Amino acid sequence: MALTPDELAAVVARDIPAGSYVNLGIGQPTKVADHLPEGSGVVLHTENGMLNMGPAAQGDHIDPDLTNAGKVPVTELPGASYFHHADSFAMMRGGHLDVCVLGAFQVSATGDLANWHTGAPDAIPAVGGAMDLAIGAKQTFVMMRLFDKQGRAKLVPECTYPLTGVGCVSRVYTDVAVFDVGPRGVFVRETFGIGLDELGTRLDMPLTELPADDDRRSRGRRRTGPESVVA
Amino acid sequence: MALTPDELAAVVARDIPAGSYVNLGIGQPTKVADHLPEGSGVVLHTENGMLNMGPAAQGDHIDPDLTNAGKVPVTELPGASYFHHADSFAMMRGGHLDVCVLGAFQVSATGDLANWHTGAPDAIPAVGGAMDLAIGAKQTFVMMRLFDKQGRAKLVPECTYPLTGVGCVSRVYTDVAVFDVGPRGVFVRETFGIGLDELGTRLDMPLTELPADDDRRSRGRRRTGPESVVA
Amino acid sequence: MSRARILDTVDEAVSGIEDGSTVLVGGFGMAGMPFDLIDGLIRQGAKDLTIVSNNAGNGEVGLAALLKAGRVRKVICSFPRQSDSYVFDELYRAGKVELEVVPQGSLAERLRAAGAGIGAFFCPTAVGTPLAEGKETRTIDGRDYVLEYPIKGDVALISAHRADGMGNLVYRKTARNFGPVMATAATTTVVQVGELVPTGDLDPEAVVTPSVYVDRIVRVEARHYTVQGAR
Amino acid sequence: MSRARILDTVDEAVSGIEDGSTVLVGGFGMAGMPFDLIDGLIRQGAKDLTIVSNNAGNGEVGLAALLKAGRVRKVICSFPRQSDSYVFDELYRAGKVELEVVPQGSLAERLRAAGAGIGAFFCPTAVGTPLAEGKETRTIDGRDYVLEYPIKGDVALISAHRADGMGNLVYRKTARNFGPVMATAATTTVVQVGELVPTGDLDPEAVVTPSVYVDRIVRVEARHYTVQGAR
Repeated sequence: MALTPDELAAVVARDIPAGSYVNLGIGQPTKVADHLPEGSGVVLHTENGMLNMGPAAQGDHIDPDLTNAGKVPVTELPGASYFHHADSFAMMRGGHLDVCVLGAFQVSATGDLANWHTGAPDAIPAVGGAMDLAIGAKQTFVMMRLFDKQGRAKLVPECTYPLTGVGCVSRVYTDVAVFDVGPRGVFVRETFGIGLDELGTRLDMPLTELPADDDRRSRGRRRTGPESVVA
Repeated sequence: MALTPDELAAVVARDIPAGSYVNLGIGQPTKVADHLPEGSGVVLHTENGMLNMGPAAQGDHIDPDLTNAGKVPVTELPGASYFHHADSFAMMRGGHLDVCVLGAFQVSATGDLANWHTGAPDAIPAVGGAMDLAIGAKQTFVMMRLFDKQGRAKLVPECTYPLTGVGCVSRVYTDVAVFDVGPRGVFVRETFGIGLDELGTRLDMPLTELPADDDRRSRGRRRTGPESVVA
Repeated sequence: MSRARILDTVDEAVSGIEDGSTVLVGGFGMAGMPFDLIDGLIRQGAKDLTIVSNNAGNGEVGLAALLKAGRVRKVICSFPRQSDSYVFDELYRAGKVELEVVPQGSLAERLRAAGAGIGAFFCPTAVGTPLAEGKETRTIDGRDYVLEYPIKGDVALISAHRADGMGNLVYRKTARNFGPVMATAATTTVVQVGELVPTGDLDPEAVVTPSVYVDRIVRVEARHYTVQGAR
Repeated sequence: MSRARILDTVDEAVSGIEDGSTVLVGGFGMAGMPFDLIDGLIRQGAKDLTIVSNNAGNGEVGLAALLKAGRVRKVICSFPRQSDSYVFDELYRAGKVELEVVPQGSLAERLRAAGAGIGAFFCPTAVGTPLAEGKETRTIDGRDYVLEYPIKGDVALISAHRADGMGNLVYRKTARNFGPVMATAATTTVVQVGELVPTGDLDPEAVVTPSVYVDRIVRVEARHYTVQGAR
């Protein structure tokens, strides 16, 4: 069975090593926070100037001076810190965050990301922090449905939408499969209710199944941070 | 009569506009602080990370964590702030300080500064913050004796010592005269016990006396800061 | 750059802003937006402005009101398109306002560079994307970069939590965002604060914007808004 | 980069530093010098080190002791020559240690660039001086700049005033100096602190080094020295 968005968020959360510093993009990726295990010690970064952000604020706890990157009121956890925008993006661009989880319109087999612009001629261009986030963290994960409403694959040999970053994505979490992408090609880490053959047919690219003992199962391409807690 | 070092410091202090942000170099320039008038509102920057530095610390007030750029224990005035080294030199390099007062081995007619290295082959090179300070402030003042112990002029057509900065000095305060230097040549602002003719003879360069009503008497070449309080 | 002046009214604080100025406007969405200064700028009447800010206004307050008043020639921002940015959207689609989209981190770093005296910098963000088109690129140590130039302002309008009598500033939570870098990047920095405290009452270790960067201060009553929908 | 670990002993804190490492050492003269970590490094035995620090040691403690122990191949600093830097002076004159002199502000900015993911930057400091020889230069908007590259460390050894359980740091007065930028510029940042407080006890608005930059922490008893004579 294909995963629901919540189930997918849980799969991503499972793969985030304990103690990681993580930026969760706007939209779907925000859900990952709800599935991080108690005591995981994962520290959330919001690029508008904060580390150790807590859950969304409710009721009387809403403070207009404390929001996340989506301008949603949030809370502060003990051990939080605030910093200005240049320092916040220096933290990101300098490679100090372990994982960034982003949504995507398309990801290419080599890890190119397209998630800021559909290229529609009447769209008002708006990039926000997407390009900084795409290339900044030690690992960039993408969370998306594998096929769009028309059934077209969003994991593609080459992106047709304008790029957000080149070769920046290391792993793609989708409702039907998890992939490692990069210069060596596309590896299937796990599937949800779909066979490798069917996947291969529907995706226009060569796929390799990762053997169960492959160290890529637990370590990402650019990981240099804390050890993974997943087997 | 030629000025004593203290008298010279008083002349420099007189020319620093009220409310200025000022960096005083190590050695002679440090004395300028003692001659700033009460209530001048001049704020001293020390490049090791502080604004509104107070006088040298004495006795029980000595704190090893609070020193000036010469590593001398100093004090903190109300309204002080601390910042790290990159921020401190950004403040300097970005042109936010009004005046920097430095010592010199040589200054050229066009405002080149040599104050970090005599070029002696056995000298251990050491620049500290000299090059950053030379080019950073809105105005760089030099304080020095006009002639060295051998009687050679230190205000020269062209520096023979290795440079600290190019065209960075706007005014030179010496024991016998005050000069404006720069692309338009050398102007004599005032003299102390020496005639313009004798100055002209001893300095190997053309000199122009600044007329009393010349606006360069109160405004420096690069001044864009607070209005001068000197007539 | 000069000694900060504390003014009684918003109108005094924004006086003298000239037509054609580049105005840096703090805030991330509504958090840290200097609403009172923008309202003052609308009354003041300067037109043909270039506005540098993270967003391009929400609803009909703040930047949106300035846009609606027809004073803005060009917007430089990272994310103009928000759920409630209809004022900008209409002007843009009607060809009545120019737009330069800059990745959020590059925007912050270009402002910092302006304040820190950096002439240009090689930045990894946006490499290989449409936002790098026409920009100089270079490979350094095996990584690709684009050359980014400083963004300087004639005026910065920012909001801070608290100022002391000298102009030292502290902010509140994620309302800090662009304020500290914009304060360094403008010729004249104007700050609206919620509270004025006597000089000496701010902890020198916790000052975020040192007084040297602040030119004008005005105290205003707090006005807060929240917004949802986009970064 | 990873979750900070609080260690019981200095020897654990400096374990694993490899021969040939580049070690960033905080401090400006004696203020902020991590004496205990340097003593630990001497015991630990790593040799052939490149040391990046503002100075090159005072008397026979701290960096001077490390130099005296013969562990240093090269020093990158702004001001090696001080009234009591005789250990360095002798090694240098005997050709036993290499020296790269960097202007103090360029040193700080190159460290910041390493931490902020900047590939290189055009800096106005040192233009036209011997320290710019061989460096790429460029005129931007009528001003001359030299191109400066990041300085990355394998390890940073710094001293802070107080840490919380997550690794957030605050400093004390001008002992802050290079600590915050060095913490961002090294693969592994090791901090000695005078005090450990529970997570949540530091004011999030006043944290200077956010926890993401800190890898190892050890509490030590305060040792203070003062020095006079040079920047």
